[in-house]
Amino acid sequence: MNAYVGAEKLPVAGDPEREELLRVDNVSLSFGGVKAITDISFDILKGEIRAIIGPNGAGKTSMLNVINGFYHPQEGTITWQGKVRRKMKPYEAASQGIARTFQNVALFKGMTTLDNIMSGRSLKMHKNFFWQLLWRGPAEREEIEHRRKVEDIIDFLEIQAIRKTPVGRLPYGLQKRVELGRALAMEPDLLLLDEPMAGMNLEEKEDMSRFIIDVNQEFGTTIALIEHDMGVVMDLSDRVVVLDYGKKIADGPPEEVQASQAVIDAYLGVSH
Amino acid sequence: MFYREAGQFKTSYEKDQALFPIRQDKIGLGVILLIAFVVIPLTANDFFLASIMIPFLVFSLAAIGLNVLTGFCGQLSLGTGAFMGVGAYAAYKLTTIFPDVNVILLVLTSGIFSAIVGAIFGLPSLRIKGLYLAVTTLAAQFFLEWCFIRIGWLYNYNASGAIEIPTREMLGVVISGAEATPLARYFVVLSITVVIAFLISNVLRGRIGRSWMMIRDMDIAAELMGIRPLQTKLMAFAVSSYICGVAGAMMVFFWLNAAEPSSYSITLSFQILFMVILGGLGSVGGAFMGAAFIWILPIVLRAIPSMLGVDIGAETVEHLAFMVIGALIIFFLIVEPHGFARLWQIAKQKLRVWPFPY
Amino acid sequence: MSTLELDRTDNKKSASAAQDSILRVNNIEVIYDHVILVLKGVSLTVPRGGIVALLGANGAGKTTTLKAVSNLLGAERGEVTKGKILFEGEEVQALSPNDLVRRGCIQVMEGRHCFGHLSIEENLLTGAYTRKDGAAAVKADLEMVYNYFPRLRERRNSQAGYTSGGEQQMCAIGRALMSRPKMILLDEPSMGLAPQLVEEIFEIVKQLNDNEGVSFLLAEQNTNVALRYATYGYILEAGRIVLDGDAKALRENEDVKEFYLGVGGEGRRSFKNVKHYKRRKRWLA
Amino acid sequence: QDSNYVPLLTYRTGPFAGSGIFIANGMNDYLQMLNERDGGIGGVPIEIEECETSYNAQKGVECYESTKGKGALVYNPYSTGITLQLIPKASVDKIPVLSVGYGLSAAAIGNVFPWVFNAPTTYWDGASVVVKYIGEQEGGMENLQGKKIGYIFLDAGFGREPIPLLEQLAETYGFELLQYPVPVAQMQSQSSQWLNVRRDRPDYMVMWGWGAMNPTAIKEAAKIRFPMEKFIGVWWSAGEDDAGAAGQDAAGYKAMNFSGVGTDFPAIQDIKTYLVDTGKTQTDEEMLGTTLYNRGVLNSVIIAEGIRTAQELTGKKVINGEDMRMGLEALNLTEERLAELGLSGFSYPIQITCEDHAGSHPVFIQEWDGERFVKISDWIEPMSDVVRPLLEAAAADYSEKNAPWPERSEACAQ
Amino acid sequence: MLYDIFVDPFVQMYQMPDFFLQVLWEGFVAGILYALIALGFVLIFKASGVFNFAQGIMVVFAGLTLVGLHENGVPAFLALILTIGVMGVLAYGIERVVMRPLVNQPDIILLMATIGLTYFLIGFGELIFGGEPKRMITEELGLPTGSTAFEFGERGLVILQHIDIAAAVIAILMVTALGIFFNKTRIGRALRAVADDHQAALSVGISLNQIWAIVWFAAGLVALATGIMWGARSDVSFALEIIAFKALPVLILGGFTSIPGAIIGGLIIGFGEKIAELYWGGLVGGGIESWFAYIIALIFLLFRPQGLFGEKIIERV
Ligand SMILES: Nc1ncnc2c1ncn2[C@@H]1O[C@H](COP(=O)(O)OP(=O)(O)OP(=O)(O)O)[C@@H](O)[C@H]1O
Ligand SMILES: Nc1ncnc2c1ncn2[C@@H]1O[C@H](COP(=O)(O)OP(=O)(O)OP(=O)(O)O)[C@@H](O)[C@H]1O
Ligand SMILES: [Mg+2]
Ligand SMILES: [Mg+2]
Repeated sequence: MNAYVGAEKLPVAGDPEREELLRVDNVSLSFGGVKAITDISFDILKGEIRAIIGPNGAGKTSMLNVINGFYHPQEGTITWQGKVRRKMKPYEAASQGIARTFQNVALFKGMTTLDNIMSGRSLKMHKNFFWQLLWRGPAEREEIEHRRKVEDIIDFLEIQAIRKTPVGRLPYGLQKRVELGRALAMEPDLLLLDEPMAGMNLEEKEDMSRFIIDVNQEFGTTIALIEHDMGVVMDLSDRVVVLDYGKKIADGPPEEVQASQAVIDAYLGVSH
Repeated sequence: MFYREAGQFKTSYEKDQALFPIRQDKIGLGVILLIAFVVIPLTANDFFLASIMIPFLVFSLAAIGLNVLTGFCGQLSLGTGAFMGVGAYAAYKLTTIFPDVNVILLVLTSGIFSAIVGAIFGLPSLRIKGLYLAVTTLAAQFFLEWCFIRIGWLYNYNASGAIEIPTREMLGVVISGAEATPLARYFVVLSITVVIAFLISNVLRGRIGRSWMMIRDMDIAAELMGIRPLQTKLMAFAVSSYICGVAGAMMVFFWLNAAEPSSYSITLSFQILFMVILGGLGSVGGAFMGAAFIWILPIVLRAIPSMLGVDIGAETVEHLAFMVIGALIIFFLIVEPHGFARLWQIAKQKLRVWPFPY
Repeated sequence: MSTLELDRTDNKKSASAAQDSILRVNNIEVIYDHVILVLKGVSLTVPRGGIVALLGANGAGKTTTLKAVSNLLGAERGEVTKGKILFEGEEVQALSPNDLVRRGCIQVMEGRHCFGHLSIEENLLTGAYTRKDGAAAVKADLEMVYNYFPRLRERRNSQAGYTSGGEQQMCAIGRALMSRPKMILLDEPSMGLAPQLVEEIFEIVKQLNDNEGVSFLLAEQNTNVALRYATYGYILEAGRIVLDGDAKALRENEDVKEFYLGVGGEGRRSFKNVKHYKRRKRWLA
Repeated sequence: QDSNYVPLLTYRTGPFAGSGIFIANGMNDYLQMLNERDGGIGGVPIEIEECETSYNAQKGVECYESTKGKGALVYNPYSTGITLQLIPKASVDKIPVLSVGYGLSAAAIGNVFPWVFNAPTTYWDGASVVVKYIGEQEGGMENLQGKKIGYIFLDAGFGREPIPLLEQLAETYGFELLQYPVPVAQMQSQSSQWLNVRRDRPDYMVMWGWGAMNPTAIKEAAKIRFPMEKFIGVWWSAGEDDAGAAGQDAAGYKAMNFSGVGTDFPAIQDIKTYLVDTGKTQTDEEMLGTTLYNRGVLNSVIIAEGIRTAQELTGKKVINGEDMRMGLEALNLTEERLAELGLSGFSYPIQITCEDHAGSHPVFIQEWDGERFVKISDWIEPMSDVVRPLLEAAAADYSEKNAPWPERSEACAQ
Repeated sequence: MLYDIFVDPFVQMYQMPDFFLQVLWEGFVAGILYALIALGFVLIFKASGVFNFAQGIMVVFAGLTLVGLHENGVPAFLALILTIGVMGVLAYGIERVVMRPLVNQPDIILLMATIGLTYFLIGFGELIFGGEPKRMITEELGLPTGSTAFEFGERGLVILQHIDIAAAVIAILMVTALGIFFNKTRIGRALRAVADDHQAALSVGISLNQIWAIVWFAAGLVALATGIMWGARSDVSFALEIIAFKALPVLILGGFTSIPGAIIGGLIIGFGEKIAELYWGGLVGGGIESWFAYIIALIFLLFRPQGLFGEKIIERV
């Protein structure tokens, strides 16, 4: 399993030159009696791909929900771009530059692929209701300007053919891809990906990996990635946090994590 | 063979984003407008204009209004009738306060009042969702109906409790009141409906329309993408109520001539909801199809027995009409839950691949 | 159908074993919404006691095939317009989904589909809805499922809607096991599961297959594992079966290696190094 | 082609069907009987067409629009709501609206409402009769001083119509008027209203109810043990089914009426012979002679006599709406004429004039004895001296609010 | 003004305790009757996620069938049994023609279908039974009709109608029975599963057809009981259908899925609206009953969006 070819890593981990984008300090979250997250701290540096892994129900998705304001932790703080963040509404996270995809695809089912991705640009469009009524003129110009950007994303993700298809009818894998497109359209600083490759076959995972790497390298987008395919995690990520039962059991570069006995016991199982 | 889109390439995003990007559709729309503005006025009799076309257009507009809220923003409302009533009563009050102002202007202004009322009743939508919200919109329905009865000021303390429409002219033609000819009223209603339908289609294909659909399809995801749910929903309530309000005002000014609170009852709300759903949620064209079906079908059904020369009582016809309408509603829902608009699309798709089955 | 020598012989073999097939899908065609043609003549056979894998890219029609078998297409406005599906010699299209479950054919649907408002335990118990063999037997099976998935035992009283994706996936699989089926249609069982659990699931499949003779038809993206446990495989592309054969033979097949297993000439490729987007080679283009 | 066309707007469905069916049958049967027996009126058959409105204003207008083009002579909307819609249209389309004992009270002023007729009497007249009757019971109008009269009404145009008059009378005679509105949606659950009645302990209750409201109210009154003999309904709350729902408990309940009860009239017997016995009608025998059925008959009598008068005045056999209006305006249904029609005593003589479109106004009181209604009073004249000026003021107010209201083309002759 | 709102009503309650008791009783009875209609809604919603708009008309239909049969000479009890049969046939028909083809469709479509069904039943019912109101055969069915008056003090009087007491008893029995049936049996769990996800329920072998037929039949029985009780108070006529709207606030208050919720919601609404109408309604011209219930429900909902006992709406990504 360690026969990866060309898995050289950029030496980012702990690189002091990299700025810290987000830091989670001693966060705990529980629902009634269920402790989803217990006292977790880690950071995400600008420009890195940070993987979050762990067994099922470890609290990974909950962690993303905490980061973008959907859940409010009972304890702990979140520092975003150097500022400690107060309790906030989910829509504020979006305007601060956090975008995400969802574990259970959360596309807008009644809309076409194009509209779904356009919807990612909502925050960037400003023409008011009266311009929209008229359409001709500023509203149309704005729409076209953003449409261009969206078409770039569509080209990038190679989903031209399904541009006008309502997403509800797309197969699962393509839906995941559209969802990525929608998040990309937000031009986020931090992109949270929750199992982007679940339900894909190898070839599709390869495509998806490529997209993720490109986004990271070309646009410099920081990425937090949850994924169960260890191959992907090992190859793509710069650093990995491992959660188990809501607690952090390891944090570090992929090789290190992979070698950790705690991780093997809790997550990878014997065969890895 | 008849319906070929192939070969029509869209060379710019403008063209691709046009309301009717395909040539056949453009021609179709032109033909429909030609029929509406020229052919019908030239050929139709008063009954057709006054009892079929005018109500049909009024209902279409109301259905568009409700469609904005329910079809596009996903907030099910059963209070449409009352919001239409607010428009009607507001327009009536405005005509008594400003007797010299053009009624069309007043009708268009009256929508603002129902927009405000609609937005107020939209407030709970932040917390209450789905069918629960639908039932709470009934609160609006019954409360407003009660206001129309209890607040005498709204109907100028008429002993009858009803509002009656004064005669008003525009450009020397009487357009409201009993003396207005059906033709004049038809033109007014048609113009308002077409203009509003056009404007709202613009909104629906742009940023705002999209934000409504986002809320409809998955409100949590929409919120996580930066849509402010309350603001967006309230806007949908306001815009929808505006359109409904205008439709309600047109209903009394250019169709019924007089209205009682019961004209804006829950029955009306349901009627409009039917139109929206059978026409197709989230489709402006569907609103017209739905309105045509729900308004015209019963009239046709009632006419059938006498046309066939069968002698059955008026009430038996009515009962049968009820049964047939109920059955047809179920039938169409089964055939295509997405309404006539989708049926129409499927038909087009079949035409496109014709003569192959798929 | 296929161009491979190997497969032809295999086809013959399976044809001779046809009498002992638990499921036969015969040249079916499926249309959604009256206009969208998705399956264009798919045939496959699951021998009694076999584990058959259905592989293919996104949108190839795997889920559609499984739903056709369990007769759930109606709820999606899809229909089988041609061909026949026989489960134990009975035509599926004439049976209702619950008849099928009663006869021992159950599906684990793609995308979990747990009952959100029911607790995990209640979810599992709904799986035993059709059973008539008494509360004790059901209870024993419940224990069995909890032993397979200890995580579920911990969350037994939580509403399924609030549990994590993987927990829901376990719940969906466990629910199907609760019906004591003769045949399970598994749609992407490994989706969203942690690596050691993926192995575990397939171990369970194998165990049930060995010990109780349960047959499996599984649609799975994780080709690697699927072909390791399956006895036979079909590859579906754009609604057609393009390749089929013994699992072992498929594992050796160069194309399969290249596109589904990711073990090209020089061993395991890194995801990082996929420099250019690869165009999927289609057998039928 | 040679026929006089009379559309009938009826409702045999909807929440008010319970009352509407009786009316519809009565109206239909008398006209049809004339066709069967006399071959119509003046030798020309009447073409009758029913249009179902379900008591719904929209459908009512639709019925109007769809029938007016066929040469309709007169409209009977049987709904105050629909009447109000038709009033402005009538003068434009030149078709009279006949609202027999309902609709807009002010329409009695023929000078302002040349196209609207509400013979034989108006709600305001009726309300004044109730007060007068109560006064008589109390031994003189002066004894009304300090009394409490409760008014329970259907909260719609119909029920609210008499309120201005009642308020005026309350002021004049010093009684207290307590109002109990019943919303349409609450017609069948009136317990709150009647609890309020129980608390307020009014001396008399007056009811303006219709449809399902009536039986419910009478039952509720019985339930709170309101003395039935002090409970008086308008003529639309005078149906046998209304009181019958409470059976013996309703004994003593009173209602106003202006049309005969029973089948002891030759014309009604003719309906039986020509229609009921031959199965040419939907009416079954028990319905004949009931209050509301007979009301429908009276309605048709007015229509028929209007047509006959018009034929005489114009010399035409087939008349139009304008002729019909002339006919109605000159209608004089004397006692002799009623006798000729086989309806002696069926109604008080009705004379409509140009100024007074409500004809002559007296009504009588009938009482439910537990099984049927019995007439217990003579014809009681309304307080025309109070009512008429109020009607005139209301008519003036109406025309002002609806300015420009079309003037009558030719002023009343007298 | 302030005195009228905040003091006077309570003074009145204190001064006329008998009347207050009577108001409470009327509120109780009204609540029970609303709850009966709501119960029918709950049954179907619980079992399919369908908001059955036709429940109101089913009440009328059941009542009319019963009375209609009796009018045609069928003895009361036989008529009752036949009516139960008719409701069974109706349930089967609805399952077959409406529900089965619409499996797995969005809520609103199913809601619409039940409104379509309402139209159909109105037309059908009127065609067969005619539109005129009919008297409920209360005595023939052996239901008590009289009333008991408790007189105390000089003018103190509280009157209890026997039929209302019967209604309360029947309602409570029915709720208990249904509660046990749906919560303690295997079917109960299956029902909740169906309401969550039609397709998944099919996939685990729950027979939607059978379940729906059972539930619609149960709702039909509830409708029959409701029809008898309402009919005894007023008449059986199509105007009764409007009353079904009164059940909706009860429903949202109690929660769409809770059988006890229907009863408790019904009582809250019943008491609330009677007290409000009688002690405060006069201040704004009366008739507030038509919307007051909705306002109560709305206020409750703002605090608990799923109603008092409804299942929590799951929000998770
Ligand atoms: N309800 C539906 N309506 C219309 N088209 C559909 C529907 N469901 C699936 N399709 C179409 O059918 C095709 C096959 O879909 P299916 O879900 O069977 O693929 P799959 O092989 O299971 O893919 P995946 O691996 O992504 O799950 C896809 O192209 C999809 O767009
Ligand atoms: N809103 C909630 N209410 C109650 N429990 C919750 C809620 N959200 C999460 N949990 C619980 O918290 C735990 C962590 O859930 P989470 O979804 O974060 O897991 P995960 O790490 O993403 O797992 P998976 O890999 O299976 O997706 C689970 O046991 C889940 O049941
Ligand atoms: Mg997760
Ligand atoms: Mg699939």
